[in-house]
Amino acid sequence: MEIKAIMLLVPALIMFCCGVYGFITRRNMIAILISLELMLNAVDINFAVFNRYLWPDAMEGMFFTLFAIAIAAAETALAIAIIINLYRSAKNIDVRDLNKLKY
Amino acid sequence: MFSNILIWFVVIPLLMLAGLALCRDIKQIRAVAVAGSIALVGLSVKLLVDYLAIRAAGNTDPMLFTGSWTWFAPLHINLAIGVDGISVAMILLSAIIVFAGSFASWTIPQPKAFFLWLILLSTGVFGFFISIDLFTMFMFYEVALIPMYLLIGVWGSGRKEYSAMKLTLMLMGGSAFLMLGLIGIYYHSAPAGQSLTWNILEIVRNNSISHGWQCFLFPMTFVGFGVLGAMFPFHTWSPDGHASAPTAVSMLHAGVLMKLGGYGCFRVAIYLMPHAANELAWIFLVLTGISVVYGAFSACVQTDLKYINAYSSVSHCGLVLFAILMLNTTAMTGAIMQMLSHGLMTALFFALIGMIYGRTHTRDIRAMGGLMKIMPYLSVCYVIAGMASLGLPGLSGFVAEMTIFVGSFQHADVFHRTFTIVACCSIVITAVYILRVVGKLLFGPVQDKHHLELTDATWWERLSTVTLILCVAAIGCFPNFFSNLIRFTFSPDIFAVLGMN
Amino acid sequence: MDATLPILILAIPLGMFLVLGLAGCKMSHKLAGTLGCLGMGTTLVLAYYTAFTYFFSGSPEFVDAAGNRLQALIFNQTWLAFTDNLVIRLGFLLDPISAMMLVVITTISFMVHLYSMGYMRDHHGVYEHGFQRFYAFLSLFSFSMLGLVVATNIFQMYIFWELVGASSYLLIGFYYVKPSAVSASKKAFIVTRFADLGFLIGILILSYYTGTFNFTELTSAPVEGLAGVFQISESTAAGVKSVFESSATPVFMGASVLTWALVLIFMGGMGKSAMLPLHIWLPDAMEGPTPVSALIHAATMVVAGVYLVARLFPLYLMEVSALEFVTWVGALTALYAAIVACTQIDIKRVLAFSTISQIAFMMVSLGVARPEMHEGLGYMASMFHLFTHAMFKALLFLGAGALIHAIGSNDYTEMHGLRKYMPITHWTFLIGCLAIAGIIPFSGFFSKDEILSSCLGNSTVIYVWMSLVAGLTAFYMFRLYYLIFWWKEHKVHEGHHAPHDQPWTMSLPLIILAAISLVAGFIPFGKFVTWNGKSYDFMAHFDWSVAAVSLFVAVVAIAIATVMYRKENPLPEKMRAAMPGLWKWAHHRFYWDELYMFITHRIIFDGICRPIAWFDRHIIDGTMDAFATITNKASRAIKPLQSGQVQLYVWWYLLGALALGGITMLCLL
Amino acid sequence: MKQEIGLLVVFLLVFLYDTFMPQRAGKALPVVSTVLLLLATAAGFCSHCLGTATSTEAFAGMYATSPVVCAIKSILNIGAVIVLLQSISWSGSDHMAVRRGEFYELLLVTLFGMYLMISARHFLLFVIGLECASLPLAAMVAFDKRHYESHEAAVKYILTAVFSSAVFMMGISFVYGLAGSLYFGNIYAALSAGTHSLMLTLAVAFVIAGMGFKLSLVPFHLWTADVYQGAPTSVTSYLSVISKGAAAFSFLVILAQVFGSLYSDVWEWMLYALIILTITVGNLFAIRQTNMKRFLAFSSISQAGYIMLGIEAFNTMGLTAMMYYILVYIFSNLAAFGVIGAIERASGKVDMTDYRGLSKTNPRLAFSMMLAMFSLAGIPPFAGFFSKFFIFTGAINQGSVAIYVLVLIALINTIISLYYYLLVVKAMYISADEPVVGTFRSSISERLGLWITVGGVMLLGIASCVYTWIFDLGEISPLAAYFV
Repeated sequence: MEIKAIMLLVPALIMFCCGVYGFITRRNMIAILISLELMLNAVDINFAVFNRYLWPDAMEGMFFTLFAIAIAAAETALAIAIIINLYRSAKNIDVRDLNKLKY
Repeated sequence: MFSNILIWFVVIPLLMLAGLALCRDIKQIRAVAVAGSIALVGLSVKLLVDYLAIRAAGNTDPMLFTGSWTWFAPLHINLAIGVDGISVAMILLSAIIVFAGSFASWTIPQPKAFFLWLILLSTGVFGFFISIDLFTMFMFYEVALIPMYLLIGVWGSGRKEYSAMKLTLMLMGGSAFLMLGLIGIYYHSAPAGQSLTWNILEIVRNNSISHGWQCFLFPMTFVGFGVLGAMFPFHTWSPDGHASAPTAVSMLHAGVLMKLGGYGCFRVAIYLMPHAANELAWIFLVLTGISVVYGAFSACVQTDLKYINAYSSVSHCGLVLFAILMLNTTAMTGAIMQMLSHGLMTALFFALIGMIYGRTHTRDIRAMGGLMKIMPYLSVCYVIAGMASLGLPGLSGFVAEMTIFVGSFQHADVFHRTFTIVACCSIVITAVYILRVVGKLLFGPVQDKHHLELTDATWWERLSTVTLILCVAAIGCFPNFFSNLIRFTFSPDIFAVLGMN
Repeated sequence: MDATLPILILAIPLGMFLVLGLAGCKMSHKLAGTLGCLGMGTTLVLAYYTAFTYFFSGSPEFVDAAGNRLQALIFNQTWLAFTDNLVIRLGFLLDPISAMMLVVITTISFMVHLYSMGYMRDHHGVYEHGFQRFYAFLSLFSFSMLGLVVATNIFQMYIFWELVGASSYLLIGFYYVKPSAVSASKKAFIVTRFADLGFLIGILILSYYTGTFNFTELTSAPVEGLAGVFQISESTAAGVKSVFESSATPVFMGASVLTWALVLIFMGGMGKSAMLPLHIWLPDAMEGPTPVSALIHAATMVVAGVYLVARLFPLYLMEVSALEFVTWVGALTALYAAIVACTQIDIKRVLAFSTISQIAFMMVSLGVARPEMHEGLGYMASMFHLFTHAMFKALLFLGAGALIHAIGSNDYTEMHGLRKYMPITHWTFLIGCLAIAGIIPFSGFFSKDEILSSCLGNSTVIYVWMSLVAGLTAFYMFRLYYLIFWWKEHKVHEGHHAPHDQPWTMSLPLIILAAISLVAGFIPFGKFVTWNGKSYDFMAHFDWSVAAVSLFVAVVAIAIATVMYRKENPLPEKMRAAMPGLWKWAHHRFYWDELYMFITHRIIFDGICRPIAWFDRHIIDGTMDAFATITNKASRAIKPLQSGQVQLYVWWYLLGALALGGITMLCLL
Repeated sequence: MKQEIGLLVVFLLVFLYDTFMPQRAGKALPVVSTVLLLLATAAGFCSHCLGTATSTEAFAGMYATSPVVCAIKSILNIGAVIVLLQSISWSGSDHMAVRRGEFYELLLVTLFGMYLMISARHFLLFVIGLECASLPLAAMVAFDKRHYESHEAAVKYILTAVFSSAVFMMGISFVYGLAGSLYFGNIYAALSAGTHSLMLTLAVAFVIAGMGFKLSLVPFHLWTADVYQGAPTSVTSYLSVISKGAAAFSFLVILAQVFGSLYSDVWEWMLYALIILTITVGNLFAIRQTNMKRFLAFSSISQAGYIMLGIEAFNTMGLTAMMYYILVYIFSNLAAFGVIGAIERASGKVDMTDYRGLSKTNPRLAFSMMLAMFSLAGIPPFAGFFSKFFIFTGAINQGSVAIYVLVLIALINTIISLYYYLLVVKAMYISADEPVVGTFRSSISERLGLWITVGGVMLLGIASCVYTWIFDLGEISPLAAYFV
């Protein structure tokens, strides 16, 4: 069976949506970080697929994916650090308790 | 640049600002304020004399003393200045009121800051009157507005915070429309392919604002300036603002600042967009016609002296705009005369109210009475101001109103006639509320025994009021001088576009 | 004629006003009074000289070869130019009526100046507070009134018209501590202001169509060869009428525009001359010092309305309907005021209503005057009556002033039987009463008789009507006379001085005026004052039958008054009881004041002003405040957007991005 | 390229100084870094004056610079120097001792990221710049370890920022799929040739959302207020002016260079809606705020809406007006933050109610604050008036009726904004209550910073040479070739 671009793009989109859904519904910040990772990876898949199927002449998409992965890692590391900091200060990583700053 | 006399009208206030900043005690502050305002009066008299001399020599340019210095070259913004008879009259008026105002605030608390803002305000006013570049005009216009907020907020009385905010926001609301209108004018100021300009004279010369755009931009600018001119229904800042403002600020505001509105309506809205003015005048005639009687009727039942005067200003300033919209030489001359007259007599009124308030600590006419016996000087001045306001011949109100009525009556159609007659009715209503106040406040038995110990005017108060009364009487007794000064402006080519006289 | 003297006639009173007004408080009372009298005396001399020159010099600028009196513009200075044609000028127009008025005004004014020297101080000789101010105002009034009568154009007249109104306001309110005086002065000013609105609109209409304010261009034609000299000309007036008729809208609401203009101008006259229904201010104006009432509210200012109509008489002739309006307003007012005068108890009010009634006579007289009938006798009669009335009414008022000064009250019930105590006042007052009642040979007889003659020539109804009013006049004047000087013996209260005649400064004017009232009837007025300047002998138009009838009516009325009031008796009470309704209405002046009170307070103040003020505060200002409130409300309403929940933030973010894309997509589709 | 190198040199010097100098010398680090950055800024200006700021390319066209770009970077530099100057006292305090260096290093890195964003002509470089500019900021927001708010703000920032960059990159992936390249120029060419598919619309929306996040355009702004409030004041001021300014320029670059051909069809109307929303919602929220930092956050949101007017106009005049606006905005906002920072440091108060009677106790600070407020509100003769006037003039230059309506809405919003700016003035000058903050003397660096910003506020408008200089720069390159 030939694998068409759409067969990869739709799962990527679903993944992205799952990420969004996770971000919006999960309360634990770590879970939220995982959701974010899902979204970023969906983007990576997109790039790879577009490069492979639509524009195979150059490798721009692939390179972009590589960089995106690196950036995602940096983001996660930073986010984890901040969350840990928060945990030290508030003893809690429930995102819905982050409501001191509002209105 | 400094050889042009007009520049000095901005430079002197700026020097005063610098001088004030260096002052240490109240004596120095007074000295600076008095010296500066005398210099301004002297300068404006010199301007008047020079202007008349040049005109007498047969110069028929629309503007004299013109000068233009590039400022923001990419946007064609210049510091363009020039005056005609109207501006000269307005400058003279402003100088006199600044002078009187300085004396009226002789004993103000925190004098340094007060005078700083006051002079900044007058910088804006003078700058506005000498500008013929729309951008600088607008800039000075706003410079004149914002000090009001602090002047009222800090030195005011009563609900000063509310009033100051309301006044500022409503006036700025007007200037929001104005800004759009001015930018719109700029983009239609020259035929396609030529470089755009903000200069009023060039815009008139180019005459390139199409009819459709005029009909859009005219209401924008007219309403924008009209708010400051207390046009119904955008006048409600005026009663509250005046009621809360300190004496000199009320004087300057009613005496000069509100004139910016009328002047702008004429100089920008009508001068640049005569076709639209002709077509849309009726809308604003209805509004201003209403405000003439409406303000007067409202004044009849007020009990706060300043409210009475503020509503009276609504009525009188309504007459200014009303006359401007009549679009003929006589009525417009009357409008400018009315501006002069209203400026002087309202300043006088507010000065007196401030002085009375400073003594009795109330402005409620029900709580006062028989002041004529207690402070005869102030009371007599009040009667004179009242008589000027209700249009007694020999004082300024009469000549202005009559010029307006005669001019307005030159329109033969029923619409204009009706509104002219409605406006005429204001002379009766004005008499009602003026005499009501005079009767309650000055005549009759003394209401409050404590008032018996009050003193009459001090020398600086006398100086302030006498100056204004003399000017009111000068206009009232020799109107033709002022009328000719103003009228020349209208004769050449403004109405040529409309085929009017 | 050289312009110096006429200018001085105006300048001296004005100068006096300024001097006394500005420096008065620094002067002694006596000096101020003396200055005022001197100033007015000089003016009097100058005015007499001017009038004398006008009438008797025979100079070609004043009278032409045929003996017609001309109008001379002594000077005419531009004051304010509205347009090239519409120019307000301040000038000096000398013609029969203005010369006559100069005499009247300066005479009465001087008498009043003199009289006030005595009147404005109490029995101990202490001057009243504000004595200097009083003289300043008197000078201002004299200036204004003189300026009014010599006006060369209708706008100059309007200017001085306003000025006399203002000086009248100031003088009525002279006792400013008294609330009644304050409200009376206010009322006087506002009512006349309202009338002036009509005047102003009338001027605007007239000037719009004719393109001029000048009387000389409206009513007269220039005399050839003499600059500034004019002759009353019917053809000029006819030209004015044709201008109106050829305009785009010659008719407005059923009447010609010219009629409208004239009626509106007459409205100004109605206000100043206290014609029904704008008469209500005059009785109240008696709150002012009595000399003021004599000068302003009897002799000079209140006849300004008559003078105005006389001034524009040629134009009124063009529109007979306007003249008829004048006639009927006058007739109604005359009767009304006469009836009311019969029931008042304040002597000054009786005199005030009598003044209204007499001015109404003048109005009627003008209204019935027609050139084709007795050569326009009514016009001359009106001016004649104006002259004589000024004298005898001033006399009566000054007499009343003397009484009031002596008794300290306006109420005749506190007087009674004063004839023995105050003989000079008594005799001069009697002369005044006889004059106004129209008894031969006193001046009122002649002038009133001519009015009645011209009424008869016009319409019998008016004639009968006015004769009745003349009878009433005699009745109420003698009622007043008897009640003051007779009725019963005067009771001198313990501890009070017996009333006595006043010092010479007060008596002298009484005597002089009484003398004039005695002889003024013999002045051949037709020689001097006629509507078109053609002099005639009025005896030629004198109708002995009319004279006999009017004399009869007057005598009968006096007789009735004598029977009723000479001695204390119950007859007046019976009369009153016989017609309680009429008496009550008349006593309350037919409730005009209450009606006006209702209109001004209930309708204008409560019905218009207050709602407008409320509307302004709550609706207009409320709208402006509502913008602020709405903004605040909106601000609070969207507060939950910033909930502090990151997940919701992201939700909004996503929604925003999708909506942005989605809506654009839809638009592109 | 020179500016980037210069910045890197500064970064390295600071880094080395921080690493190898003894603890005592660490005290001088703030001054050292400020001076170094000042030198770099001066060098940038010198290159302008000498005419060496030319158009160059690097990395196979992924990077490009031009005089206009150099000018923009210089403008950002000036702002950054002032921020550093104002932060000297704060970072000099003891609790900062161990982390002082990190603050400056992070800040310089974000500035470098912004340079890349502005100069990028390829999405890869752009994303690197974007992340470079936003991730360290999260660390900076969390800098105030003693305060819980700082952590909360940082969490909110990092989570939303990552989410936003995910959406942004999703948008880029769509664009890549459609155009086949990540070079701006190539994408432009591909897009103007083809028809506008629905996917493209969504891609544009996602890209705008991503940039809107940086610029805090409504509805992508929700993080702004919380982060501004929670972050240390110096970071807030940096976020509100430099970060925003850089985002605005790079946004313009993307819209012009990538989606330029879609202007009238697609993003003109998106931006139109966003501007109205941004200005209005920002204003509406600002009315109710009492915390000064939060208040200025909403104020800066609505200011961003005005900045967008320059992009919406999409012409040379709009560009120059925008540059000028941002310059003035930097000065005005930093003046305000300078006062807030000084007062916070001296008394720990950041609430508007604490500013009551400030004019009596600290008249100069109050005066500076008032001028800043007036300038932000657009009151002449302060610079804000000119920048506002010019941005409206630039917008209307576009000429359509819709833009008139937009400007009118913006103008009406200026009234609301005037209201809340005046509230601050009212608190300081009019309130009759007893002053809360006592008289104190602010440090030299704070005063210097205020002198500079207040001077700028007063002179930038009246001295027309500034605007003229910017305009002349803009004139160099016609619209289609911005920044090339």
